[in-house]
Amino acid sequence: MAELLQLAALLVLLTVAAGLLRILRGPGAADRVMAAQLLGTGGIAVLVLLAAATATPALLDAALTLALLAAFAAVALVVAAPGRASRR
Amino acid sequence: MSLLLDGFTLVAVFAGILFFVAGTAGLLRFPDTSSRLHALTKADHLGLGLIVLGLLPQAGGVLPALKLLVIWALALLAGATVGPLIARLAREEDAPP
Amino acid sequence: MSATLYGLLGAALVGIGLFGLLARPSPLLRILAFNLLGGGVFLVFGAVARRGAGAGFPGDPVPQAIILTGIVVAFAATTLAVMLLLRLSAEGEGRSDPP
Amino acid sequence: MTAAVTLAPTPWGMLPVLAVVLPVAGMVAALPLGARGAERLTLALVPFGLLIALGMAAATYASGAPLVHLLGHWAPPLGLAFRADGLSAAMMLTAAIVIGAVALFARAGFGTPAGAPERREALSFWALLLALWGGINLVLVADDLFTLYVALELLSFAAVPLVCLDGGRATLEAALRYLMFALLGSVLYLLGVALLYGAYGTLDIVLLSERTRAIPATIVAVALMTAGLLAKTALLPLHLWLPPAHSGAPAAASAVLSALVVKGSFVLLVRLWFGVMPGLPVPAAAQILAGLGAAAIILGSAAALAQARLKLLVAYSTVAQIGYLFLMFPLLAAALGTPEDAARAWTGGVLQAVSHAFAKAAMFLAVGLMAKGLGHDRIADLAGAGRAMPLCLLTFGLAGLSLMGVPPSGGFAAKWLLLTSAIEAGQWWWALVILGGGLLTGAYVYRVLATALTAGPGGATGREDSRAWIALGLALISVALGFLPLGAFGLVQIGRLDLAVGGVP
Amino acid sequence: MTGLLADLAIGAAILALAAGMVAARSAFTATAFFIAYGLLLGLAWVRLGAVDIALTEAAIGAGLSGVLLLTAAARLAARPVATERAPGPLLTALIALCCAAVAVAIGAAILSLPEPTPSLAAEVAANLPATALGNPVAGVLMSYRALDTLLESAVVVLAVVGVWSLTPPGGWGGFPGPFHLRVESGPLALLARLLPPIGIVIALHILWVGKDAPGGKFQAAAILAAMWLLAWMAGLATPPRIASRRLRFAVSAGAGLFLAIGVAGALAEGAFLAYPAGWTKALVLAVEFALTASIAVALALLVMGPPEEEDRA
Repeated sequence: MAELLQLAALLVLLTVAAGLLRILRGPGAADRVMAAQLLGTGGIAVLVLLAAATATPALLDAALTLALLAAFAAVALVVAAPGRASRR
Repeated sequence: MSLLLDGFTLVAVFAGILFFVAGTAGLLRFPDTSSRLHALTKADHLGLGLIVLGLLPQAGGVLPALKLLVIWALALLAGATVGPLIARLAREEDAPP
Repeated sequence: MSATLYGLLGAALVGIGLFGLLARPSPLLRILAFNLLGGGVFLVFGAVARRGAGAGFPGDPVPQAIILTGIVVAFAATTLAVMLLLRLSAEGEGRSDPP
Repeated sequence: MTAAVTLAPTPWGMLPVLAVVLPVAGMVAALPLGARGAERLTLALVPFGLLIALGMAAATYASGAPLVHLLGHWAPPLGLAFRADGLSAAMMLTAAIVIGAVALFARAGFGTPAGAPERREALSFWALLLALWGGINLVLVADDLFTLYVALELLSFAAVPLVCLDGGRATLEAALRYLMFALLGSVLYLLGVALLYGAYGTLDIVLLSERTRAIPATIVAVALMTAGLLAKTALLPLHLWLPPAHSGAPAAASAVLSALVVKGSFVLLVRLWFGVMPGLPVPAAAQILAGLGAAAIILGSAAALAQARLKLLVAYSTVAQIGYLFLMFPLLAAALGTPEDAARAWTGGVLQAVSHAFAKAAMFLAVGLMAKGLGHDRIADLAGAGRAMPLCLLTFGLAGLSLMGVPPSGGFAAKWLLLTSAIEAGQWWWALVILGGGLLTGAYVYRVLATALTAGPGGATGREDSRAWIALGLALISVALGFLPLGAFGLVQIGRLDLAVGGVP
Repeated sequence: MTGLLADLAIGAAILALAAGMVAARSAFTATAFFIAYGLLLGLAWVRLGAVDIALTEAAIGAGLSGVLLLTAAARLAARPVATERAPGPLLTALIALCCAAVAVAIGAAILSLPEPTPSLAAEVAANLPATALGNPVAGVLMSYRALDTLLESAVVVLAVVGVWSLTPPGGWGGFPGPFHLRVESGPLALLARLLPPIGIVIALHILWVGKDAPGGKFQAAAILAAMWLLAWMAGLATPPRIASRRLRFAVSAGAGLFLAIGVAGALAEGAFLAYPAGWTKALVLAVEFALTASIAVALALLVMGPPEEEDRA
């Protein structure tokens, strides 16, 4: 079971790492934001899976922090995104 | 019983991974930003949701299970906040003034 | 094994960050490069900590604690640099003439 | 193995702790106290700081051994220790006197009268001055390489905002450039710290001095740390940040920046080379360092001579005087086997650091008063300033004597010791550099004095600012150091780690 | 096997992001890279067995730094700063060569580190009971190297002083940072109302478990700061003016209490920062709580920045 969950974590990791290509390629800000968001969710998924696979409850706290701060960063992104700031 | 739960976990987790794969493929392959956005949001939310669902039986307690649910809820909230922004950014980029 | 890998990654990040700091002209990109550089240094330290795993700990806790302190100090440094930069941008409304 | 080096707590070990805790606590309290409270707190702390530094010097001298305190009773390598040797005591006394003088000087510019609203510059200045004092004291007594990193950051975070206290565009640019250099320096230093920990499992300088060997990790680590510290000390060619920063800051701030802040990273560099790795063969690297120092002396002095503005002249003079500090490295490395020669080079380097601190603080304060009195600091238009501000000019001249190395002055004693060490070590070329640097220094000091002493419109009329006496006092100390019997400098030899490990023939 | 693959994937992704960040043309793009980089660095810390650091990286590295740099990029896009001249191609190549040499030297140094690696893990473990803490990292931070933690809290206070010293003319004493309009509806408003209560609970949880498990004051403080910033950015919470005595006291209280306890140890036990016998646990907890509050306030103030030009009383 633990091995399978670790494998699952690896698969998620590889998937979102592939999604990084979109960050690198862009072309626009929207695509980069999307890829960053996918990476955030993927990171959370990896942590959650690892927490179960390695029986490390602390990783769940790390996932919780990550989720919280991802939501926070999302707000900052909305507030700071290009196009909005220039109106001030 | 435990075997059944383990089976449930695996099915849900790997189904979640499928959504992640589909989302990433969409992000990489779809031609324009708005269709990429559609692919992403579904994958994102359902993928993590299924994984969380699958892990619930493995959580080993009420508190960890609650944490898992909060994690999913937070990810949903973040996605819902950024979604309109991405759509707006995409519109602005597709149709420059 | 993974400790060495991340140590080498840290070394590479130091090289990349150093390049960004020295070769990129934009101040904000330089601040970002400083953060890259800092991340590389912390990774090297983290690799050292991992190599020192023992007594039931997954890593040597002393360098781990040092990294925690270092991250907070580096963050304070980043804010100071960013605020200095923002103040400079507010100051130079019109023309900016380098001395 | 080496019985000379121990890390057992000593009776007066609480003094170095107090020396760090008082200013740091003052800085923390400054925020809620407000500008007026912070000002009064700083002035109240000055006598205590002086007493502590004097006490440390006396206790170190009397016992002939460094003062040690184990924080929280935890001994290194697990815990942290404070270790104050003779070098610490001498530099701390210097810092206390300079900070005290600057605090008195700054009351006029950064004071807050009772009932007046708090000003930005006032609160910032006093809090930053306290932080800077705590940082420098910490650099002097900390025995752990990571604690020293935090101390360096404390120094940088205090020094950078001081540079742009006037809020002008040029000083903001200077401050940002300074900060980037400082951050690069500390991050390289930290990288070296990581490698040293990986190689030896401790960051305590005394423990490291017994463990270090010439393996690749040590060499890379020390190279990185040296590069980082050189950026902070502003040794040529990493000096680019210094002239705009030190000349743009308010006079009181420039004085502490030039006198103390660059010395902090220098002391750490000395500890690294002759404490952390006393036995390593480094003559070639030491020659390179001194070569950069020599280039700094010649090019810095020449640049000072070419400046049109007085404050920039003084700042470039700092670039040059920093160069002298690095002549100590090859001389000490060459003399490691012969205690007497090593002691001479060591004393020369330390005395250069101390006498330059007093001379340069005096010079910056005097120049600041002149710029304020005249309304400008253009050297070409100084004519008449000698009549209007004789005290300031006298200060500038006396400090200049010490910088040139004219007897009798602290600067002379320092440069004489370095010169004789160079000849003793067969490295006569450094002696030529010292003499040439002295001539160039004389030229730029003479240029200012000659212009100011000609008759002219002057700028200011009426009585000279009474703060000139403070600057004059510092200049006199710098000169008076030359009258001290050489035996008094036995203090700075106490606790040298290179003696304990590498210096025994 | 899965471990090695994961390490390789994380490492390759981090490298790609770092290269992209340095090569990026716009600051916004570079910052997007930076946030992704911070996330992956968090995973790297997990792989290195440092969950404490992973938590901190997630909170400070990706979260607070990301937000700080994003807003800075947006404000700089509106008012650019003169950049220095970029080095020419030859000089750039030379710099690249030197940087590569530095990286190779560091890599070689890492590969040459001695085996077995010297480590203090055993000593930390042996003395942990005396610290009254179960988390070894917290033991190092609060006991063995308490001085570093104390000094770091002072550095954070100093950084606030430094940032405030950058207040433009006429702004002194006013509200920190730019003004944010109150957001009444939409997902942003919802998030800004929903998240802070959840965040505070999570922060307290992480602070509390930090005694015995990964977590503790820095992580909790960063989360609390983020929550305050969130409410601030949505216009729901106005921070006090920087002239406020209470605000300033809040910034200084943690370091002040730690200093006081350190001095008490010097008086009672004869060593600075020695906790008087029998009081260790209570004092450590008191310091942790006070530091969390102070650091949270300070971190938020650092991200907000100094007051702006006009005072909007």
